[in-house]
Amino acid sequence: MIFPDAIQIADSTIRLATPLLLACLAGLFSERSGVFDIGLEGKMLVAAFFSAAVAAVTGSVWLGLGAGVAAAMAFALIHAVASITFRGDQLISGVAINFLAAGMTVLIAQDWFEQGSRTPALTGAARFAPIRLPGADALSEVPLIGPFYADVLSGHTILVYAGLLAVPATWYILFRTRFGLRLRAVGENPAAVDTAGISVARLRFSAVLICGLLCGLAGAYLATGLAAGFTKDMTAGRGFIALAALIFAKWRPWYALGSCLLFGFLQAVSNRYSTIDLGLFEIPNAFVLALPYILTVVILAGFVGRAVPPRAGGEPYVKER
Amino acid sequence: MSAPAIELRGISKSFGPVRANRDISITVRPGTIHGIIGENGAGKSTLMSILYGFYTADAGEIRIHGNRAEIPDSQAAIRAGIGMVFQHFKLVQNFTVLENIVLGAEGGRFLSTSLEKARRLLKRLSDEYELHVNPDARIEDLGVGMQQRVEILKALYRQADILILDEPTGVLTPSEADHLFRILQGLKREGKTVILITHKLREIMDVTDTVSVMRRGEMTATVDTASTSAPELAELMVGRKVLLRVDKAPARPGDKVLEVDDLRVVDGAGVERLRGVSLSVRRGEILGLAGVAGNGQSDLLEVLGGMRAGTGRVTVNGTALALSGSGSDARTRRRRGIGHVPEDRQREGLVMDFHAWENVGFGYHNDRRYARGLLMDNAALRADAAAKIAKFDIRPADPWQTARNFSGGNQQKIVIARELEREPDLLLVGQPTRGVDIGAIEFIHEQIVALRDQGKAILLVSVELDEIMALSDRIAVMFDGRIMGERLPAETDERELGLLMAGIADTGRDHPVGEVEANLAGTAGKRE
Amino acid sequence: DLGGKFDKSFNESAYTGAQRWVEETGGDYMETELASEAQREQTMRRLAERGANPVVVLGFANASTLEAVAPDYPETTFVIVDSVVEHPNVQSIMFSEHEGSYLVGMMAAMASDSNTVSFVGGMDVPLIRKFACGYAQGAKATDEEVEVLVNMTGTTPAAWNDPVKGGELTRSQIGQGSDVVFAAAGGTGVGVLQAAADEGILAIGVDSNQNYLHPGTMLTSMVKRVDNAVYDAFEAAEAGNLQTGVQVKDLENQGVGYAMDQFNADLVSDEMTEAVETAKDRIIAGEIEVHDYTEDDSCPAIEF
Amino acid sequence: MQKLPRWADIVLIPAINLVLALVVSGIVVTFIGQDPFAALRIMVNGAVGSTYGWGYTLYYATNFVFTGLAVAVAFHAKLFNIGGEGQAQLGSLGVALVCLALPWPHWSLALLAAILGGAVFGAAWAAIPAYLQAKRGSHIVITTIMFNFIASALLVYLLVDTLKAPGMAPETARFPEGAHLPTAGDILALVGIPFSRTPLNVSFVVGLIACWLVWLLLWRTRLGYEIRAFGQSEPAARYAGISPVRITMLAMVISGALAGLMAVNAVMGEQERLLQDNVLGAGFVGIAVALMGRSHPVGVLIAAILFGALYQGGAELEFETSVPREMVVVIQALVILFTGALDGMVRSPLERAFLRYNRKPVSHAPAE
Ligand SMILES: Nc1ncnc2c1ncn2[C@@H]1O[C@H](COP(=O)(O)OP(=O)(O)OP(=O)(O)O)[C@@H](O)[C@H]1O
Ligand SMILES: Nc1ncnc2c1ncn2[C@@H]1O[C@H](COP(=O)(O)OP(=O)(O)OP(=O)(O)O)[C@@H](O)[C@H]1O
Ligand SMILES: [Mg+2]
Ligand SMILES: [Mg+2]
Repeated sequence: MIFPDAIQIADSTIRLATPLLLACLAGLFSERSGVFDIGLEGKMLVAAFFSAAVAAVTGSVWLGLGAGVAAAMAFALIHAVASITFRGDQLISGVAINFLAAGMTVLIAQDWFEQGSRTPALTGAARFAPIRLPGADALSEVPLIGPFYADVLSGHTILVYAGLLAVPATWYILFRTRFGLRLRAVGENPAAVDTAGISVARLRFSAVLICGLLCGLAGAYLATGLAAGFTKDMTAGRGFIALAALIFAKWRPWYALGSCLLFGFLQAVSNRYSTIDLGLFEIPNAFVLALPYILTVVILAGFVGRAVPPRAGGEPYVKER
Repeated sequence: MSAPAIELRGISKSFGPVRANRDISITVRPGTIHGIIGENGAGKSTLMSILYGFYTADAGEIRIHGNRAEIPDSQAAIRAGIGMVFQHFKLVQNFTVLENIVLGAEGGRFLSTSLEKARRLLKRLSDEYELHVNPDARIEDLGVGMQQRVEILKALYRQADILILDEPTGVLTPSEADHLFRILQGLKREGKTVILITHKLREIMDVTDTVSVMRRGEMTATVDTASTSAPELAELMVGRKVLLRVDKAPARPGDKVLEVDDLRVVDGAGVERLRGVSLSVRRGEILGLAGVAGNGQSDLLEVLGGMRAGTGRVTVNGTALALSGSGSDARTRRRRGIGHVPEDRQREGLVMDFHAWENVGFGYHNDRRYARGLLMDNAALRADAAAKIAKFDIRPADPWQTARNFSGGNQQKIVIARELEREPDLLLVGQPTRGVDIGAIEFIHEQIVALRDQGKAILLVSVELDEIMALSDRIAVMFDGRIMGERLPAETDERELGLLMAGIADTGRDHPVGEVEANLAGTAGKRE
Repeated sequence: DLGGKFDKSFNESAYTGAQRWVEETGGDYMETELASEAQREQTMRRLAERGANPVVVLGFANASTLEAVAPDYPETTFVIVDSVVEHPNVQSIMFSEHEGSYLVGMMAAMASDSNTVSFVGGMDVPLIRKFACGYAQGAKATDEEVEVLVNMTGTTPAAWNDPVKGGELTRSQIGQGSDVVFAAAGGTGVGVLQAAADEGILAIGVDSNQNYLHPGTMLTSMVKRVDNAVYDAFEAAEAGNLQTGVQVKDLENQGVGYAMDQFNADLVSDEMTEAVETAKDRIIAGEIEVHDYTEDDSCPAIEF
Repeated sequence: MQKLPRWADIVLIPAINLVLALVVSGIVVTFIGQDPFAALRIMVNGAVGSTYGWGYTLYYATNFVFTGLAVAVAFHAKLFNIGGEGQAQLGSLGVALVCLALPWPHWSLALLAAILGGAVFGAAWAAIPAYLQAKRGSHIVITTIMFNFIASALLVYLLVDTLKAPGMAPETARFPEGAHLPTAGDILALVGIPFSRTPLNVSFVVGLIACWLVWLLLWRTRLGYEIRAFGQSEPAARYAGISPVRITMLAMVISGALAGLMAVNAVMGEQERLLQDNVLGAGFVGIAVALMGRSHPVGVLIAAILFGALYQGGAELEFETSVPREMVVVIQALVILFTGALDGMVRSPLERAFLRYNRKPVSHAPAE
């Protein structure tokens, strides 16, 4: 691969990895607290819609962001109530949330904007603008590092940097604070937390709400950072890929960064090359497009082995049968 | 006299249809060790969990040092100076000792400062009470004895003044238990109050000042230990006179049925659970396998029962068993005449949501007598179930009840009925009477002995030394995946078995306790 | 067709035509959007049974269904856009997209400084390859050396509706040197045009005139007058003289073309206009033969 | 001692859940400015108000019976098969290949062969995630979702490159005359009952038979016994010599085969050619159907008819009003949410109520 291509793919990788990363960290909080979440997709989708809709109406991307985050957190709350308060099946609740998001976004979009399932295109202050990092122009002449800094790292919207910063932040919260200790404990053995006098439900609710918040950022980035408006089903399976990345990352923040970059890279490659020539035969376009999905399966089957999820994950906490 | 440390008045608690505690009142004097005894399911743990705020009572009131206390959650109990070591430890397995101890009592938002403070305090505490543990060890790498110390340290770290221990000795060797009791005496000297739950009468007689007896959810009596006796307590516990011996004729061992040679098992985490076990069982003989839980007995039963793979050589009636790959499954084992009463009936022995009649065929559902062409002959299975229910006096006598709806003892009877009725050449039995009341224990013991007298070979695993001593014709002791030694019941005693269980093979000498503990600390034994 | 009524492109164009007819004549029409493949038949039958006449169905994907449905409603006239259904009561409207695409391909090649132009398609189907093939031929005809990058968004109907991916594909093409991009991708195209505007390269819209979307970066639009076709069909039906059989809308009868308006006037040089107009005349005259991909599923200018 | 009487568990609770879901849906309809009662009337009328409505309702229901049974069988083995969509896609391929392979002399022969084709292809597509779960521990929920995407790519690839009929659309040629299934209209006309022209066809009968066979499988065969035991407790299954690998594989293969059979109805019975999306999300609806039907074949049948009505009514609603089709998706989501995830919200108060009424003194274990 020649150098400009590499730079270009790296740049695209970061853009595509960001929604995955935010969603993956969202899942990390929730699942570390023992609440499995296959509803990442749905939460991203509502966030994408509400951020685009409010940004379109008010002309302010920040108001849009707020609305998107609020919507994702509202959906997170449904999941929390179903799976924590009423001890429902977490997988089923997640599936329901995905459907609910898919239906509601279109319904409301049609009701508000009457443009099919679309919001009006966002322009100007209703979108996140790229940020040129300081010194990018000066450095761009330096060989190797220069283009990397100027073209790959610099020039993304603020949410990309927020996503990258969320990694160390998550690590710090999880492993260096009281809240993190309790959060990890409640995902491993809720009874231990309960007998220590801490409310299991409160902890899990906060974890699930943090998950909603991060999903909100991910969805808003899709609609107001990457694209300029909402379209039906625009998350296109990213929530599920994020989930696979989370498993691949063994529920650890830094690994999550690595695995999301990998998946972003796969998507970038599949965008960049419409067919891939392997010498012996050529991978046809349909399969290059499906490459991220195929590799997800390969990675889950081949490299992760039996990733050990948080021990109490998926099980509602019941102390009195 | 000062106000009672604890006073419970009229406590009641139901779990759905089960009334675990009924109108219980009890008074505990400060600075004493107060014992609570009762059969399994009598409601002891429930009562203590209410005191600790883990459950909330349906009715009743709690007074601490004379003041009425509301204990809606464990935080309130901790504030009131109560600490509890649960029967099933509440530790986070992949956290370090230190992390477990500070959990919920961190004292600050950021961990590093809390952990440092805790480390210093922990050192002081462990020196003071001889509770030495490595603060940076992970719980999953510690033996159960060590885990229990962590639980005690947790309570002391929270400055508990009343300490509740729920069946602390069930998983300890006799010498570990002795060490625990010395610690409790130390706490008592400091003026702390201790509530000790156990169903071992000897422990009650040795260490408590007063004792309360529970039966079927009710408090039957509270007496000064000095003024009572073990038989009297036993009678209070079960409500009638109990036979503490099993009547059995001397064994007449025949040919070897089971021969195990150099059996090894490695678990999923790569830890070697069996490190070269060799033993044999003859027909007409019960071999009892003693040991502290987690030393490999369970793994041995699982390999022999076809539930997990191992390496080595095992023969039954002279022909070798496949230990891994095809033909090593439980179904093939059954065809080879091996019956298996598993250690955990609810997890393994029964499908809890199946009807009793479905469970009666569990594991034998491929039998030709339950088949009708391609389909299963449910009618035949139901008829068989009805017969077994009658013969083993399983109550309620309703084959349509789901297994979940039988009491523990009756669930066990279903399993026993199923496995014993097949008249297997070799019967593997794990913890046959765990959680079963004394009446049912007698019945189950009789059935096992009767099977032996038919000339079958029986391998019995139990953590209850009393049960091993009473039933076995030969006793082998396991420690850390190995057989430490074999003894005849008549030629040994609990003290010697206890040393073997602690990993001390040379029982001729008296060992300083410190060395025993050093050994135990290395045990990878776990408790679920 | 799948892709939604407001895709700013194909479907929206038809809708505009219908609306224009309503406004001008005060007539009324029924419309419905398809959610999935399998509803095609149900919907067509319902419209026919409700007495709608004519029933206009949009998109090649309906052809096979219409073949089955049309015989059952001899009294109703059907109009299908983008496909041929041979039946006495069906009018089939075909557009010569390859010709229009050829022209915008020429413009792209002339406007390009980097000698690289690109194409983003929606779902990878023959119709879209027809667009791409015409575009590539036009570009190559202008300059043999021009490189034409082609990407399809996907292989499912979702590919008509994925602006995020459209934008990403465009950026990827820009990375490879492209400075003019032609989007024939339904709703996905919105993302393509947006990315082009963001990155400051030229873009070409499709079906409807999309020049107004991003004034200053929209080189032109390859228009396909679906609106006219729908309008004509409604009007002819009203007058009772709707012709059945195949109608080809091409450069000659202005069924396809390129859009010029105030939004792109500054971007298109006279030289360009001249070259394109000449080519247009020669195509109409049959002097230039633009190859139609769907004729033999192959393209002389590019490989798929 | 049962906490709830059986009828409450299988009738009362699902009914309450359903009502709750409909009430919330009504609120949504009101919210987007429509009259919920008018909407309900249109939907009910459209779904069951005419033979036309019934035909479509039962046609959709047939799809959902298959996908619902597929999810239900997997549920019994505690496997959450979200891959019904992809398995049905592959089933379509199998059905299409069979139908196009020969100039079938009679539909009955073609039907039998197509059943085989659909089942085998669907089963094969489920077998891979099953194998990965059983042997490699890859989470089946994620792999089956990925396989949905991959199935769609595979089908498009074939339709664009290999199987495409001449013409613009990525679809195969129409199936030969001999592979056309008789519709309800055709059959009922023989006995003189008029029935609207709808795609309801003999596959409905195949669906009913499938219900019966699944019931037989689960409660009358050794395999069913093993599947249920494994689903209840894996350690118990191992204790009884039931191989987790074998049951995981078999349960998923059966599940995939059932999902694949959906194509007999949709592809052979209705579309009569292979399209790129034949499944219409029925794979996902199957989840809701299995949940509502408590994973019992009879329950699945009833729930499938309910969802069929919902679909047909929804189509009608979209036609008559400006409520978009996605309303159906919302209702479906709410049904899943209330019957599946928020079940406890209804159940525990009910249990407490029943307990209060039945509070006889509890004999605390049988006496000695
Ligand atoms: N969380 C729970 N939910 C439902 N029932 C429970 C629960 N905990 C205990 N029970 C029931 O309450 C009764 C009393 O149980 P408890 O654990 O208090 O007994 P125990 O005296 O501690 O017995 P053991 O000696 O076995 O520990 C039993 O019938 C038990 O089945
Ligand atoms: N989880 C449960 N669900 C429903 N009913 C239960 C449950 N647990 C216990 N029961 C009912 O409560 C009664 C008491 O059960 P428990 O296990 O406490 O009996 P027990 O006194 O310990 O008897 P045993 O000595 O035979 O174990 C049983 O008869 C059983 O029907
Ligand atoms: Mg207890
Ligand atoms: Mg009991």
